[in-house]
Amino acid sequence: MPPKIDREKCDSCKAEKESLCEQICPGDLMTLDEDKKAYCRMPRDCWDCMSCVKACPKGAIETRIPYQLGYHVAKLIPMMGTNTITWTCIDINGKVERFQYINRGMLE
Amino acid sequence: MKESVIKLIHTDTIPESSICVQCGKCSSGCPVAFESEHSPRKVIRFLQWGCLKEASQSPFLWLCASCQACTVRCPRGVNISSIMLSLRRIAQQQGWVMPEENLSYYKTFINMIKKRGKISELRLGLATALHKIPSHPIEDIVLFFKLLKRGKLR
Amino acid sequence: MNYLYYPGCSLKGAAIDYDESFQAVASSLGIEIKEMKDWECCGATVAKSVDEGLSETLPLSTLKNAEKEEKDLLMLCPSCYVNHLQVSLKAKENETFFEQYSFNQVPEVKQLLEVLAFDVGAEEIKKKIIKPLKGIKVLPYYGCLTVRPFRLGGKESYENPKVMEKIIEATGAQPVFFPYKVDCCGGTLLLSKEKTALKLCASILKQAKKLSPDCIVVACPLCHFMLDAKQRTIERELKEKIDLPVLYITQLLGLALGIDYKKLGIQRLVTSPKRFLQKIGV
Amino acid sequence: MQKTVPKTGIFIFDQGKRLARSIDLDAVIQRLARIKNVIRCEVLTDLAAPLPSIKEDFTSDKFNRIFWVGKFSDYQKKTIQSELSSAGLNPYMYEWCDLEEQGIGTKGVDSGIQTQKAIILIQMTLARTRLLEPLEPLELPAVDASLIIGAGVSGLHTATSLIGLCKKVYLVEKESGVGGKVASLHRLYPRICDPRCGLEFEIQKIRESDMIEVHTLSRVKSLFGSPGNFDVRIEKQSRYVSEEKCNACGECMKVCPAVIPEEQRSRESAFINETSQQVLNSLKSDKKAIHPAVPMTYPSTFVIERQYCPPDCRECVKACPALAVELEQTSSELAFKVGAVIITTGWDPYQLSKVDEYGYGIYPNVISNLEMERLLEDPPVLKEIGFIQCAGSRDERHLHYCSSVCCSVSLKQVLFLKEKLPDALCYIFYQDMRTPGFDEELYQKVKSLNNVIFIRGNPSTVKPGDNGKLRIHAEDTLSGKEIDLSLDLLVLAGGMMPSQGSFEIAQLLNLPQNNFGFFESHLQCHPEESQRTGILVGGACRGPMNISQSIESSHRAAMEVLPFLNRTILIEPKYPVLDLTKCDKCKRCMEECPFLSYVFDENGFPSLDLTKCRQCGNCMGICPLIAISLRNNTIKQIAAQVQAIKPSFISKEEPVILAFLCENDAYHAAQSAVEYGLPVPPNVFFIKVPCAGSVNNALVADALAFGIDGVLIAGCKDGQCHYVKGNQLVKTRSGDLSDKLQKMMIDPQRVRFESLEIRDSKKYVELVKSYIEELRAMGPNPFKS
Repeated sequence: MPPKIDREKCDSCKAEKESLCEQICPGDLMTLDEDKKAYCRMPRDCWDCMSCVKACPKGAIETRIPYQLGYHVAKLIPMMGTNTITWTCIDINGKVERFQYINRGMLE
Repeated sequence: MKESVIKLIHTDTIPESSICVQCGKCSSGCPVAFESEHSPRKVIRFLQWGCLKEASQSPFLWLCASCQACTVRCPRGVNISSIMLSLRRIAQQQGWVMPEENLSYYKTFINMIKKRGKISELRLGLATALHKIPSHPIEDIVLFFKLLKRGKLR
Repeated sequence: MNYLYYPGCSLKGAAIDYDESFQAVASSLGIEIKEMKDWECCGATVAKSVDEGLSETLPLSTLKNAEKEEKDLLMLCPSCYVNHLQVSLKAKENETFFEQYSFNQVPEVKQLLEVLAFDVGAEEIKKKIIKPLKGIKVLPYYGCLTVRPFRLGGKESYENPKVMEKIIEATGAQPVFFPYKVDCCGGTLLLSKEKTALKLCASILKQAKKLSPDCIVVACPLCHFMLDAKQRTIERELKEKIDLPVLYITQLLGLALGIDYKKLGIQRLVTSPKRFLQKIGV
Repeated sequence: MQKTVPKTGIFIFDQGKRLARSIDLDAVIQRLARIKNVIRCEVLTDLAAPLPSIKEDFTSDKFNRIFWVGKFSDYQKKTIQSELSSAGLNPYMYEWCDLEEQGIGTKGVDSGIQTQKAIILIQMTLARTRLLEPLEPLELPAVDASLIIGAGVSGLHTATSLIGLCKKVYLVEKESGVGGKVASLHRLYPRICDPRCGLEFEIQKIRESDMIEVHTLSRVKSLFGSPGNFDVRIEKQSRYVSEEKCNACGECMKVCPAVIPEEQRSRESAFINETSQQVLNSLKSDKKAIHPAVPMTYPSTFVIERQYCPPDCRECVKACPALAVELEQTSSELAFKVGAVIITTGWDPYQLSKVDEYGYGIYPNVISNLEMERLLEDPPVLKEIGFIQCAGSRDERHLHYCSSVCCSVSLKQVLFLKEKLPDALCYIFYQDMRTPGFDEELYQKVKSLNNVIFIRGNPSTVKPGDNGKLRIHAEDTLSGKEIDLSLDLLVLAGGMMPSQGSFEIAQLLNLPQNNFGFFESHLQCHPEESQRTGILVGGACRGPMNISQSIESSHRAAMEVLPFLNRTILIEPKYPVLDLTKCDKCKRCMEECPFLSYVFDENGFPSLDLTKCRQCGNCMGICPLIAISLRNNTIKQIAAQVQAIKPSFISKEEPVILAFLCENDAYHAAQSAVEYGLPVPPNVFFIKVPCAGSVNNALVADALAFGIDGVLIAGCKDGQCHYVKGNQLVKTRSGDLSDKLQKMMIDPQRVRFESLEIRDSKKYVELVKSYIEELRAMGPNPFKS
């Protein structure tokens, strides 16, 4: 399932060079449309690595979880700190679980 | 004046009156301001004090020809012309129209639109002339026949 | 240039000559018009003074009609023009209003002078002049609502509009600079405050007389009624002879385009244009 | 690179044993002594005695950084710093932590909690201390010349004050002579003296100096480079008269057949009468195509306006005894280097023909106040004269602002007119007479004159009257009475707008202008600084002002330019550094830098122009890859500080707040809250930042991840930020984060931005208290383990 982009929020990383999601996507799937808003050009090829979600400085990208794992309400949201990453998992019943990791690599 | 401050009835234009700086440009350019003791500036001043009733009772309201000279020249951009129109409506709604004002023309006009969708100048003229004798009746009768002859009244 | 022509109450009443001369001029200038059949009064200033709702619904029906026809609206009477333009602007700017009356494309509202000067153009008019009005001094009088508050779609100045002058020059006549050209004639007050109305009109006629033009030209039926039909009454008030023929801009244009004066409704003028017609040789 | 082991000495300075009363200092010391690489850790009650031993320990390399805890007076800090730097300690190897300003010692708080909080606070700063590195200021070479654009009254004064300081000046002016608008005025108030006298005084200094190059008929064509080293290129139009040869004898003017026609002003011929004809004649200039420099005759060389020359005319060439006329001259270009630029492009009069209700351009006897200055030199006989103030100023449809000088100018004109025509009757139509300061004296003087009538009310239109007079109809708003006047002359007090040159320069240099076109600056604190470092703005190009204000402003600009003219520019080592290995070229730092300090380098990476940077850290705040750090305040240091907070120090239900406070105002509000003894709750920790805009979202995310319940970012109010818009930038960013929190099913209010002014200490305390209440209601941060 492709990432969902909040077009209001997306500022195409100022559209000068490639946007951050474009740069980070391992499958080279993200690109900008004519309104300079990011979108996933081959939704089927997206394997939900969530790199773009983590990279987006505006918090404009959200992952839709594949239906085999959960539908509708279910969400998986990362939040990046300087050397932390937190995960918020919401299951189909709206039950929330959260994890926090220290990720030393970022600041070194 | 302060005692008479009453709650403003909110309309689109009246809050604008607070930005008026009372420069008097509206009154200076108003073609009818000096026909009455109130100029548009004074009417706006009443509104700034919140004296809606005094403003609505001003004889100036019914003199205003809606020529918009005040509106387009106002340095603050106050839509004076439409404030006057709002005040006319408020005066009627609240029953503040002074007895000396003769609004028969307005009533006839509205009734005619509601009945026929259009205005007949002939009927309108006759109806108002019946309420109030014109100042030059003889000329007006001559004019009436001239217009009839020229096919201008129907 | 294809317009939906909204005549309005005056044009079918006391200003029938404006209507006639416009239709004649339009066809010879190549302005295509379709006259509206079931039109309603715009409400003038009266509806606005009594019932705000009514003052909006009246122009709305015309606008919706024009939208159906997919044409721009053409108005001759400045009062109708202002009322319609006001509502059309509201529809353009106010989204809820736009949706409330399910507009798709709000039609443009134009006044005759705007069409003549900007859509047709003075140059184009000049090419079609058959009978140039050489040596004629014409005094243009705009009145209030032609330029206020909309300045003919923002293309003109409030205080010193020049469209009529351009058209007059195109006919070969000489326009006279009239400092009182945008002052109010008092027409709207004629039936409610007659004395005031006559005073206003008198001052304009008096100033116009000082410049001794051959005729006055107007674009508003109400101004015309005041200056032309009421001229006799005003002469009485002023105790002064005025005797200035007052023509509609279309009538002047029609004469220069070589249209028969009867087709232009000139015979319907109250103040006799005889001397003026002689001067131009009609 | 060899890593130095961060060996720290911690000294808790407890003057008068104030700390010992509220916290258990022994416990603190015990806790700190256990930490690795804390070499020495002790409580001092006096500074003078232990300082030598501290110095001794440092010189014997026992520790290489010192962390001071406690409250120090400015004097004490200075003593410590000078003592230790004499021993060789780099000034950036200290850290200070004032426990009291963070709320330690507040009455009514449990001493156990206070001790715990003190330990955390010390650990926070210690984490930061470990990452300290010795820093040295940079000295960049700079040119000690400056460029002044515009040689009006402001430009001349700036120039003379700079040459007085022996700084080289290039003065560029587009007209053929210096002097600007002021030179065309007739008299100046308040002394009613001739402006040329004062200008001549400055020009004389320029004549005598060899520190200045004046380039007239010139325009700046390009300006590149950075403060301290700008490359300027100017274009010099040809003068057609040689500056070397011309001695201004005037022979050429006698033979020149071409008179420069007057500026086209359509006047309706119908309205010309005797008086108005006289008015028109007085305004006429009979300038020939070859003429002395205008407005002032410096340089003394004549100039030819070739567009007015008749074809093939060579009369002046023949007549010139010095052979100075060179009709074949062409324009030339000139390049030089300057350290800084001062813009003094001044103002233009507002086009009065736009205020068309007053018939300017139609009636010959309606004139502008500038024309009145010319008319005053030799006024025709006039009986009734009207002045309309605010013609185009303070008007929604024209200039929205008060042009600030027109009232005094009209008063001055009346005063002078009455001197020449004592019987004239003057009417002044005004909205408000604005005569600030000593101009009131002028007002009173005019008030006391006979036959000067002040009418509070704006006329609406001007109509022609009999015999070419003007008819004015107005309401005297004070009496409510109608006034009908017939005037011989009407003077419109037109307003001031930015000059055409200002717009050209703004475009050339990418200088921000305000809504009206005047150069944007922080009007209050740094009025002469534009938003581009090294480019200053002086005089009326900054806003409407009178002549003395312009002169003040230009001298101030000359003062502010001095740091750029020292041959070296000193850069404090607090500037941001970009880690190119992380940078993704997203360009956000370039976009958001309020001073356009970043440019692309040859590889497309942003590179910082150190001289333009004002070290606010907004780039550090925006960088999504946390690749930018201020050198003395790295993102790593702040992250370490955040991580050191243990939210469990207080009972589990109590929320813990981390506040990022802007050091310009919010920090002082918090600090003085403690000084005034306001009850600051113990739940809050704050970190001082150079600008609220330097707070990166990643730091906020960190704080939430470590279980801090609420993050408060406090900065300036809109429009008050010293770095233009740092507060707005962080507001948008924390708004984005709030939205994200909402998606994560966390209360978005856990991040919030608030505006605090420097004296808002009560508000700060209220804010913290109410935030604590809110957070209590939200329950603990779900990441709190």
